[in-house]
Amino acid sequence: MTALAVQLAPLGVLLPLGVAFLLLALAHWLPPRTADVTALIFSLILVGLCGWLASRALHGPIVHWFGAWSPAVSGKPRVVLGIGFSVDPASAAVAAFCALIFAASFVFAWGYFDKVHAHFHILMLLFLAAMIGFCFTRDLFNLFVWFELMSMAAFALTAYPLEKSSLEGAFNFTVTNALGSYLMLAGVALLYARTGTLDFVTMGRIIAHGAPDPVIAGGFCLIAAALLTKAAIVPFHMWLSDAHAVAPSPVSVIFSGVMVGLGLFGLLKLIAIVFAADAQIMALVHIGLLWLGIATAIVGGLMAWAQRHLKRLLAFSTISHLGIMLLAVAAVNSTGVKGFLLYFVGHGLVKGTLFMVAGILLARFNSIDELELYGKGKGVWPAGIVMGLAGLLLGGLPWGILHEATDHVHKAGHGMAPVIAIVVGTSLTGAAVLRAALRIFPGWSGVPGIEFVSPTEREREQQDRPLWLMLLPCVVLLAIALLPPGLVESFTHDAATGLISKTAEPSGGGTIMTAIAFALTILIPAASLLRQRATRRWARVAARIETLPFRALHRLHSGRVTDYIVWMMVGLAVMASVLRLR
Amino acid sequence: MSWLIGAALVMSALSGWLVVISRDPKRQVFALCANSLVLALLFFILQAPDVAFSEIAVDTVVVPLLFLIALAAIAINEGRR
Amino acid sequence: MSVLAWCVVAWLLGIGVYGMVTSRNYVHLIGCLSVCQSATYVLLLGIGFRWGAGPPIFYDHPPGTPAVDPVVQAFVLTDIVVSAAMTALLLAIALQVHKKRGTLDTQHLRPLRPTE
Amino acid sequence: MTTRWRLIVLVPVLLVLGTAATEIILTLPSFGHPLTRYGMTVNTLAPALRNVSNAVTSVMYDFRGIDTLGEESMLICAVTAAVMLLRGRRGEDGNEQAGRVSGRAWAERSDAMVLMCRLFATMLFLFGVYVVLHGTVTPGGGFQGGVIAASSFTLLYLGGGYMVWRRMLHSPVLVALEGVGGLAYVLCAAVPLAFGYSALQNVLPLGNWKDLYSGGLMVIINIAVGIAVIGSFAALLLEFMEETRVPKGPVAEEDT
Repeated sequence: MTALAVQLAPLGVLLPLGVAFLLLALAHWLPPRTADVTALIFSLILVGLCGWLASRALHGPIVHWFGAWSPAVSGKPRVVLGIGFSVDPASAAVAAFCALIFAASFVFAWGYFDKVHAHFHILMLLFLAAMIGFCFTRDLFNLFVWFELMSMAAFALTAYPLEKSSLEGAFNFTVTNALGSYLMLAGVALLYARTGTLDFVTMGRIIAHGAPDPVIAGGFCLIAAALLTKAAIVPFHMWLSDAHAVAPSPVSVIFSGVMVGLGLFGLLKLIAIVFAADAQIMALVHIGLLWLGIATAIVGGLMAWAQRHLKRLLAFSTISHLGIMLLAVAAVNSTGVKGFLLYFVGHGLVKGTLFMVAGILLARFNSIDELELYGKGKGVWPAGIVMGLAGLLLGGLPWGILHEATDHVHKAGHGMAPVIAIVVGTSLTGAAVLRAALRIFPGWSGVPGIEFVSPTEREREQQDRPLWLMLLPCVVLLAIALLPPGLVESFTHDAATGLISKTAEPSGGGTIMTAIAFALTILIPAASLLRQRATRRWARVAARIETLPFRALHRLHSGRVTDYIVWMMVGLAVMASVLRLR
Repeated sequence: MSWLIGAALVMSALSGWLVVISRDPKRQVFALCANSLVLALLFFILQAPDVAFSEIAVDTVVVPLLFLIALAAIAINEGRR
Repeated sequence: MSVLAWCVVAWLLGIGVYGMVTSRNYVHLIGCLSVCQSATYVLLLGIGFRWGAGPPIFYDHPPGTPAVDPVVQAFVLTDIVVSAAMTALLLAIALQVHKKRGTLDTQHLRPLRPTE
Repeated sequence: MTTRWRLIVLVPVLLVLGTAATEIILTLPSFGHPLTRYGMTVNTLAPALRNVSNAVTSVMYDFRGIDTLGEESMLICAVTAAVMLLRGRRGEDGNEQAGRVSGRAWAERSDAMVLMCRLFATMLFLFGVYVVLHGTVTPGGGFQGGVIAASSFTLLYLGGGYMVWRRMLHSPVLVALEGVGGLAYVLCAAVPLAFGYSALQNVLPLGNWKDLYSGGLMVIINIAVGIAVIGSFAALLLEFMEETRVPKGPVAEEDT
């Protein structure tokens, strides 16, 4: 059986690539709907394949050497001639989850993209292949190649609607991420210059035996900068709110559901396999990445609360939750990994659902603006229930995968500041989604606060799609998110310890904190929806003071790509200084 | 040999600077061309004929051509507005 | 001499970033991005270079003669194609932006906000 | 932020990064004395293992073949994207009329010019094919040769003008070339799997040293890449050129 698994591992990449190229070759002559059906079938096949590989890999990682260039061929120690795919349970599970979200997105996008010859499906399949390759590979340059392919497909899909904002959003996305990937390439080059190898495991061994070295630290910083750019961590995060807000909804599902989280997963794998033995880099991870995560969780939460454009709101909530995931990564212990894996899945499911609801609203009412949609959602109340439930889950409803994940992140343990950041992030994002849901569906109101002045625009999406077809994938994803997490307990445990064996010191856990976060999730929108117009003098002053930090944040998120590049450099300098000051 | 490499490196640094300070895109295209020619030369000197070959084919011919076409299309759009 | 190559790499990266940050035109910005990219070419080839070695192509000289690192050259080849593809994509986006907005000024182009 | 503010933030940041870079520069292996064991091993082993004289090609298409598959996918992805973006609502057909920049002179082409362009286009195309085919022996290969061959088409445009160009290049065919090239590469990777070998494992006879057929599977992959690159760059040029055309009649209303 293991031999079969080794033989099938490369198919995770070859299958979607082959299908994409076949569709491309025949694009001009294909009957309509063929691409839809093919893409859906093959993404489901990949769910099965990767899931099966995950179960096989529990007995030990499945390693496939391309071209049979296993390390033994070179006849020298520490020289690996070829590229290997190394499938551990965590990677395979993440890959399977990516394929699942793609399948859901294909169902949701049914009939969305009629106009052009299967271009959407070709790009999506290339995207999926890149993600699976990114999860499986054990070669640093190969990781860069899949990372870059992933970016390229993402850039194109963002610009797909060819509207003003989507083009500018795609431009910002492309420039920032392209710069990030050049930094990553420079980092790969530095590591190769020092270690003379690209294989993760061999490189990890060489680094473990070497002395602290600025070249290796610099290489790590550059690679981390690229992965953090993809994962939208403050201050590399600016592009995300532009890109996710303007991409077509089925694409936003992929972006927020899996793509950004994959950046962190790649970082986690690199830290665990390659850099775990380097003391200065681990210090950077424990201090620098931890504080970046805290900042991200809080900034994302505040910005999410201050939005009226629903997809932009969801984009900022994604940023906030990525900050929480980064906290799990920065803990570098098996509890943290467990928390990260569960969070990746739980958040992906919930956020995928929410973007689909946003897509339904967009398709039905030609608008995505919370204030414009006020009370219009009554006709599609099932979507309202889904959205409300998803908002509660996001805000820490004590049930389901996401709650279990948050609990693990708390347990991974690292003091008070991260705990507060988690509470602020979850409660504000959950509250923002609930506020929007309550305004749009039952039509509750309250004077709009800071969200009134946030950027927005009219949008359009393909309309004549049946409601049930769009609701089906939402409901399925939400149902999976509500499954009791005990089902995958032993699997996640094995998968996490497969990456990092060190466990966290037992700590109190976050039951009280999750309760507080959930209470805030309910209370904040309630307070906001009961708000009256500020007439008294002191009330007006208070309202102005309340909006001040939000206005400052709005100004920082200016939408100009030139500013974004400055902030990326600031982030890089912060990492360099943390390394220096340690 | 050593001075040749040094000269090529300095030239590539200068031509990169030239690309950046040519604020007018029409001039910048030519700076880009010059930059990639210098780079191709550097690659030849660094014993990388394969790379120099593709640098010449891609970055001195095709990419500037794409830039020029894009600029032409932009100029035509301007005229039609 | 031994640090000149690395200094050029840092210079190209820095100057590219400076150019992008001060750019007022999308097309100019794309050009600056490719300067950043060229820094990675020089870095990679510099890493693989070896004094007194020939090219890793054993046509004129027999296998076994000292040659520079072929792996980094393969990387740079990949890189060049990637950058060309990226440039084409960015130019296509810039063209469409100009069609829709009528300007390419980085200061005025902000998604989801009306043109100033 | 305005440019001034950006620079105020950027300058200290670049100073910090500059000091970090200095530290890295001073500790990097000195220029010309690489520590890259991997590349050196490839140089000593590749000629014997693969019977090809171009070690770079053997790295690209054999040792690190899956990288190159990813790279080719990236190229195809970007070209598909650019084609999709540029076409927009225009569709597959071209516009009728050449766009003009006002105030620019326009000259008729002479017959000699047309003839020379056609001759040179043919020669350049053949040269591209030559470079592709000799990829395993001398500098060059699928990527370089493919780009050269694709750029020969622009000479057709220069000589014959738009109508000739449109008649000779059909975008569905070019896109199909891309797809077929990519598919051939994927099959090269997948077919050995079916027979119990590793993906991309070179099971064909290795051929003769310095021969056009040397390196086994590499030769096929090289040609597949060449086909895909010709298709993609030609498609790219075609769609970009189309941008300089305008629809006939009054100015179309763009929704601004």
